[in-house]
Amino acid sequence: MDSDIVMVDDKGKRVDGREANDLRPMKIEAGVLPNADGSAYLEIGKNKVLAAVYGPRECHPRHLQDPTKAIVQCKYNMQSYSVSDRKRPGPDRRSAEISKIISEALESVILTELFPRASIDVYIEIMQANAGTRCAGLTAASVALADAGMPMRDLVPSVAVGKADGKLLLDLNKEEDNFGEADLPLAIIPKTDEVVLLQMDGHMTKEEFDSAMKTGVAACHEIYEMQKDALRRRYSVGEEEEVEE
Amino acid sequence: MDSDIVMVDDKGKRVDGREANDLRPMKIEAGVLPNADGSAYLEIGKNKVLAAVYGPRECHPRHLQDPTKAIVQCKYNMQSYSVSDRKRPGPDRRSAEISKIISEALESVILTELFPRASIDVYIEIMQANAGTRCAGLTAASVALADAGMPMRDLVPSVAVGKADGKLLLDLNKEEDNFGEADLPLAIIPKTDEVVLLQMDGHMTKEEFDSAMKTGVAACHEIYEMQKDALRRRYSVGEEEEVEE
Amino acid sequence: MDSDIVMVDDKGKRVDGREANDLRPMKIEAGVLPNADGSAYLEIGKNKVLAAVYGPRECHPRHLQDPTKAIVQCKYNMQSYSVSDRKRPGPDRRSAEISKIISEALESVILTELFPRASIDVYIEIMQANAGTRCAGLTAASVALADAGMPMRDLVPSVAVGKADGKLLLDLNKEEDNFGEADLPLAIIPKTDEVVLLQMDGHMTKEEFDSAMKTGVAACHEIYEMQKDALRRRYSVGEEEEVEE
Amino acid sequence: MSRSVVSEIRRNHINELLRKGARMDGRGPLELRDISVETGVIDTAEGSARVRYGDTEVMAGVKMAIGTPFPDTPDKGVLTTSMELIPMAHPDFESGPPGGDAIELARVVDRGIRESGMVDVEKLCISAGEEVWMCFLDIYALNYDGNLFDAAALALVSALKTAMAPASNFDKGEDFPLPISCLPVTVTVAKIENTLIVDPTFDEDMVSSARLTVTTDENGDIRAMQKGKSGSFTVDEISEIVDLAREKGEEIRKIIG
Amino acid sequence: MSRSVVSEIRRNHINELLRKGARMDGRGPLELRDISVETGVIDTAEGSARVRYGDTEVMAGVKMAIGTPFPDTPDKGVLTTSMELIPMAHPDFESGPPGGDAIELARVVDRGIRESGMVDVEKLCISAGEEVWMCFLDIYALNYDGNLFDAAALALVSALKTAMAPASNFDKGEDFPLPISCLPVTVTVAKIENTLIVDPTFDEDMVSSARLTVTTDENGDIRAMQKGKSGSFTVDEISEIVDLAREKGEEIRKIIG
Amino acid sequence: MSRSVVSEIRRNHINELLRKGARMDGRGPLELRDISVETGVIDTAEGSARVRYGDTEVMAGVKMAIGTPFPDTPDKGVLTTSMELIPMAHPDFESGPPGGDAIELARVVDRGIRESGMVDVEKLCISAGEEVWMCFLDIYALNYDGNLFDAAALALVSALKTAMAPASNFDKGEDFPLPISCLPVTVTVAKIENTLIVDPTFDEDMVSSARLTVTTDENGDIRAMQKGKSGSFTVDEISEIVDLAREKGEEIRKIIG
Repeated sequence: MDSDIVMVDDKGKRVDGREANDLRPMKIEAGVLPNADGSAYLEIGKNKVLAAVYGPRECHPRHLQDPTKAIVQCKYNMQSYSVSDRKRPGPDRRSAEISKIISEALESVILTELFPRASIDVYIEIMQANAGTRCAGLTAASVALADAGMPMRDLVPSVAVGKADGKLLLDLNKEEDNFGEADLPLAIIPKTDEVVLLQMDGHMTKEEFDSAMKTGVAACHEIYEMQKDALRRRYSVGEEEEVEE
Repeated sequence: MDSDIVMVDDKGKRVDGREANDLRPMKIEAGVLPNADGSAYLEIGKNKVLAAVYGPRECHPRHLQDPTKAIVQCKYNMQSYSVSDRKRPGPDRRSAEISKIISEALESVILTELFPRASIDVYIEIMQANAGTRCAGLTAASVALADAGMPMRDLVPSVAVGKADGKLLLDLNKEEDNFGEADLPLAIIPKTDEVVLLQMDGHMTKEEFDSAMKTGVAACHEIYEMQKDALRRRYSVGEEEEVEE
Repeated sequence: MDSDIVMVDDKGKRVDGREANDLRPMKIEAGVLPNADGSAYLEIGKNKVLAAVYGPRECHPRHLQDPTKAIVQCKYNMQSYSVSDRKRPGPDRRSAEISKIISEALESVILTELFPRASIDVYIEIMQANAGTRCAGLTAASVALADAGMPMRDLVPSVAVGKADGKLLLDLNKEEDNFGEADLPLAIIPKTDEVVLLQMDGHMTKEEFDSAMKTGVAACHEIYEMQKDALRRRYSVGEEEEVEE
Repeated sequence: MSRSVVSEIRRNHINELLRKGARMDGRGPLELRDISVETGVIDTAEGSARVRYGDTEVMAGVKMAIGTPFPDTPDKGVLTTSMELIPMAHPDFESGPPGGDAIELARVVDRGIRESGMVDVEKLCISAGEEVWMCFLDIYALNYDGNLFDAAALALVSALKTAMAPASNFDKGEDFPLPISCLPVTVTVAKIENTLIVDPTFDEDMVSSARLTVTTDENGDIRAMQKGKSGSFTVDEISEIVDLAREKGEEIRKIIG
Repeated sequence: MSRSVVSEIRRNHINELLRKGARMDGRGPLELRDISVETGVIDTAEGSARVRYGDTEVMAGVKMAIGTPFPDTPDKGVLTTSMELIPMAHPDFESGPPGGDAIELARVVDRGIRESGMVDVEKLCISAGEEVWMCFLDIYALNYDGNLFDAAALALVSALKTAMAPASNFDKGEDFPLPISCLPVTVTVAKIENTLIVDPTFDEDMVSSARLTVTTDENGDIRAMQKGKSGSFTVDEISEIVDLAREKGEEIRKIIG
Repeated sequence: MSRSVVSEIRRNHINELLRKGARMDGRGPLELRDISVETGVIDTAEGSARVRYGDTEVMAGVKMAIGTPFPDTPDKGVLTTSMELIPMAHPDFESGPPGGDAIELARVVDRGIRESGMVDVEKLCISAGEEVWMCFLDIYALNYDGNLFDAAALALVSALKTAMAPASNFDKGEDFPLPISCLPVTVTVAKIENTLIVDPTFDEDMVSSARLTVTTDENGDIRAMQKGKSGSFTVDEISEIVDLAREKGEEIRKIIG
């Protein structure tokens, strides 16, 4: 909000050298944890995120069971040292809300009706946070689900579009977010471009919003390619291993 | 306790103009909430109280079920803005105790043996508080039970008798209560004058106590008439509605 | 740590007049609480401890049941007034840990396989604390178990060996503990000298440690005699009572 | 809100009606229920409002006190929003700590107020870094028949709009109206099969696959959004919903003046 | 206390005996059990007492520290009462946060102390608005065989009566006895069928329909009352119980001097 | 960790192998798994480490801030250790407050750091009685295959050893390395039938009857111990385990330099 702070310079470069519609550097690795049925590690900019999947397995507590389908229970957790001011360990209201909307987004692609009464448990741990953790967590979680062999309609790439200095900027980093005027996290099903997660905070005109949606959907497709790459690498490793035996 | 403060003037008038044995102005309306099986809204002086009844319905948690009768579970709750210093939302020890004694008082009149294993849930919300909320809540709750068609031996009117300035005063308001020397909330079954709720805090001689009981029981009968009026109005509205159809 | 403070004087006497390997005065009484299936009261120095046993009885919550044996659930609790600065009532992390290691030590002697699915509940209340409460609690608890007629391989005497002023001292009192350099609580099965509880905090060389173990085991045998005495007295009282009838 | 299941028959009935452009309570898909707003209903609150959307009924109260600001915003007053889904309001609501639904509701309503900048929190600073006004915004659902998002937001906005800071009680000069800079209004649209409906009832909410809640201001700008449930929207549907939220928001804004 | 059910046979036995004016433990209806009071049993407490009413056994301890007074009573010390129904005391008591019964007990015992003005809290002010004595009154039920109200109250009164404020530990002059202005005593009467009995045991409590707990002072004045359970009393029965409480209270007061 | 039961077949297999001096993963009884230590993995932490013992994987992070010391140690910094057994790490771990196992783990790891005097807390005093450094030592189990005690302790020691106090952020001069006075290393030995094994896996831990965790320093002195599980050790076995802990501790200390 402070007009002295410049988020985009004369040449259209952002504080970290990106253009307006550039994603931060991103890295995804599938199958990183031995115990989980599926897992993924993701870095985007300075975010470091682990996702793990257990299930389908018996649903506890039992009164949550749905006789017609599996329920998807995501727990998003920020580790205490992941932010500059230490976060008290344990759940809080923010993580409860994020867990809920990520659960809903994942439920939209999992073929839950194949597993009546079961629970599909998704754990997202934010080890280092730098704006955009809910999107990073969801992107990682859908890779972990695929790694677990979960029957799914598609993966779910996710990213936020922000507004700072009056300009729409893709995938805000922490510094941009702190001085930003709006943030719009979204997630899509790439095969159909359906939107399965959408939030907005701040101030946008209708025109800005429509433009931000377009940018976000396009970026989700970029991320989708990286998700598929990670799974391909994981799969080929699996192949090699099998060959080795 | 401060002798400069006068609670009853030379002519026997109290700070709000009442005589010693006057109730505050009171208003009861039955059937005010669409979802509940029964409900009532009550104002007495500056108190504003809602009561709602759900049940008889399945009792959760199951280990509380009684195979011989329904249990009565009342939750008394003060809304955060109902008092001058904001109350933290949620239960506290005071509301736990009040919930318990109101549950017991209501259990004395409900024919609980007709509904083995069930729960009859009574919710009392204090929206604005000005002394006497437990009595107001209980008075409203028994109207809500009747509105729900609950089989009952009788209604349960309730009121407190206080002592201030060395005098017995019916139905203390907040100002009187703050400087009062004793408070005696009670509730009765009007048909038999049995006492089903009784507490006392402060300092009373035996003579004062006997006199306070007499005043309280008489006032409960006054309240009883208003309870029945409210139900009659509710019933006749129901009649009219049926006619209109 | 402060070198001016002397814990052992020229003649080898400690602040309360004991020699290095002396226990504090100890008193055990079995069968002190009417409701519990077994109970014991123990004083050692200024510690005052009650232990009670309920069970074998149905295990709640049910998911803790073990189909092959009883589980032993100990709750160690410090009463609020038992220490110089009042302790907040209720469980804390320290008592959770102590409860766990005492449960494990008792499980080592109880013939739990005789009572599949059951729970054996042991409650230890520290009424007055003066260093060594976990050992005092465990010593009392095993007497309470015997008082309850629980089938056991043996009793479990327990004591701590400390280090203060650079010297190994048996059964530190509070004053010694505050300035001590190490503390080593242990518990044994006297018939076999097996160690079933062992902790150490502080700083000990291997030689000190071996010597401390020897002292501790010997002291446990002393305590064992007092445990058996308490049970003998309890038993003979029972006999007399039966005769009287 | 998890225990309720709408019967298959009712679900089919809702769907069939909607295919003909009709709803169970006689409304068209894009019609709001009757909305009523009463303010100043609680004497002990600095501001209060009781709002009804059909059978959905909500109370909001504003309490103010003086406290110390957060270290990172030393010159700003503090807003704290809570929302209680008390068991009085619906047979599915249970006593106990707020669940996921109540937390989401409170956070979405809170963001609608906070991110819109409705309350000018800088004017609630008494002495920077030392004393600021704390505003406790507490919402209680009294009867739940769907669309608590919009009813709760409207109740809170109405309570804030009419609130008087109790400065004289704290020896801080005369009481003054809360500094209000805009009137954000929240509109929720649900999707049932491929039809969009505004202001869903409880049964409609149960049957719907997805929900989008949009808060807009007087200029028709967007101040907050929240998509809910496991269904999806197309990008076009979302754009359409935003337009609907602006239009209906204007309609509702007239009610609260 | 909810799990226990007294068998039908025992219930009938208690009822039949009472119709003949007798009780299972040989007492008459209006007779107290043997009461014992030991004080000064805990060195780490400023005051303590262990009280037995037959097989019911209770410990109370008083701890004191210096703290800041509540803003609305700047010149008064602070009393805080807690009561723990530890699982040691009865097979039905469970670990965990205090339930409704424990909360009611603690609050009734607390009111018996607080409303009677037993402790002269104004004498516990060190410096008005700044420093006062905080008194933590903690009660533990060690063995429960009915009538915890009276045993807990008597334990606490005994502990308070013998407590010494540890002023020297806090550099506030010499230790001094807690300022005590009266000796409230609590008596509980239960109703079984139409008979009133004092000091009910656990089984009697289970069988009774209603309970009235009355705290009186040396003058026979009433200082606190609490009716419990879902049965009822007539106005005459209540008057009779108050008289009983005054009479038995005098008897008990002699025990603690 | 209560739900898992190792099948009878696997239990027998583990036992039979051990009688021949072998283990399921090919190790000898007194052999450690491959240990890896990465430090400086979290930018937002003052110090951090990711440690693997075979498939057991643990993260530790150190965060520092300035606060007021405890009244009884006015000239000492404050260490606070937490350990979370997050449900990601193992199918038996559940969300919610830490259970007995997590509490024991955190307390044992904490004592291994605290009682060894590894961190020179007196050097973390800024102004006696007023300002000291607070160190939050937080440990997360990411994947659990036994022996969290040793992995957690090593992660924490490694994080502390490489931590830089963020003094410049707080205007307290230049950043400085945490003052470290020794390198305590923790070694856990389990007993299966009558064989002692170091660094047990999850399955081995399930099958073992007793566990002894020993923390030693560079001099081979003992700094902390904790026996676990309901089995027992002879005095000779304990002495042998202490020697093992000293020997293996030296081996591990080389890894972290």
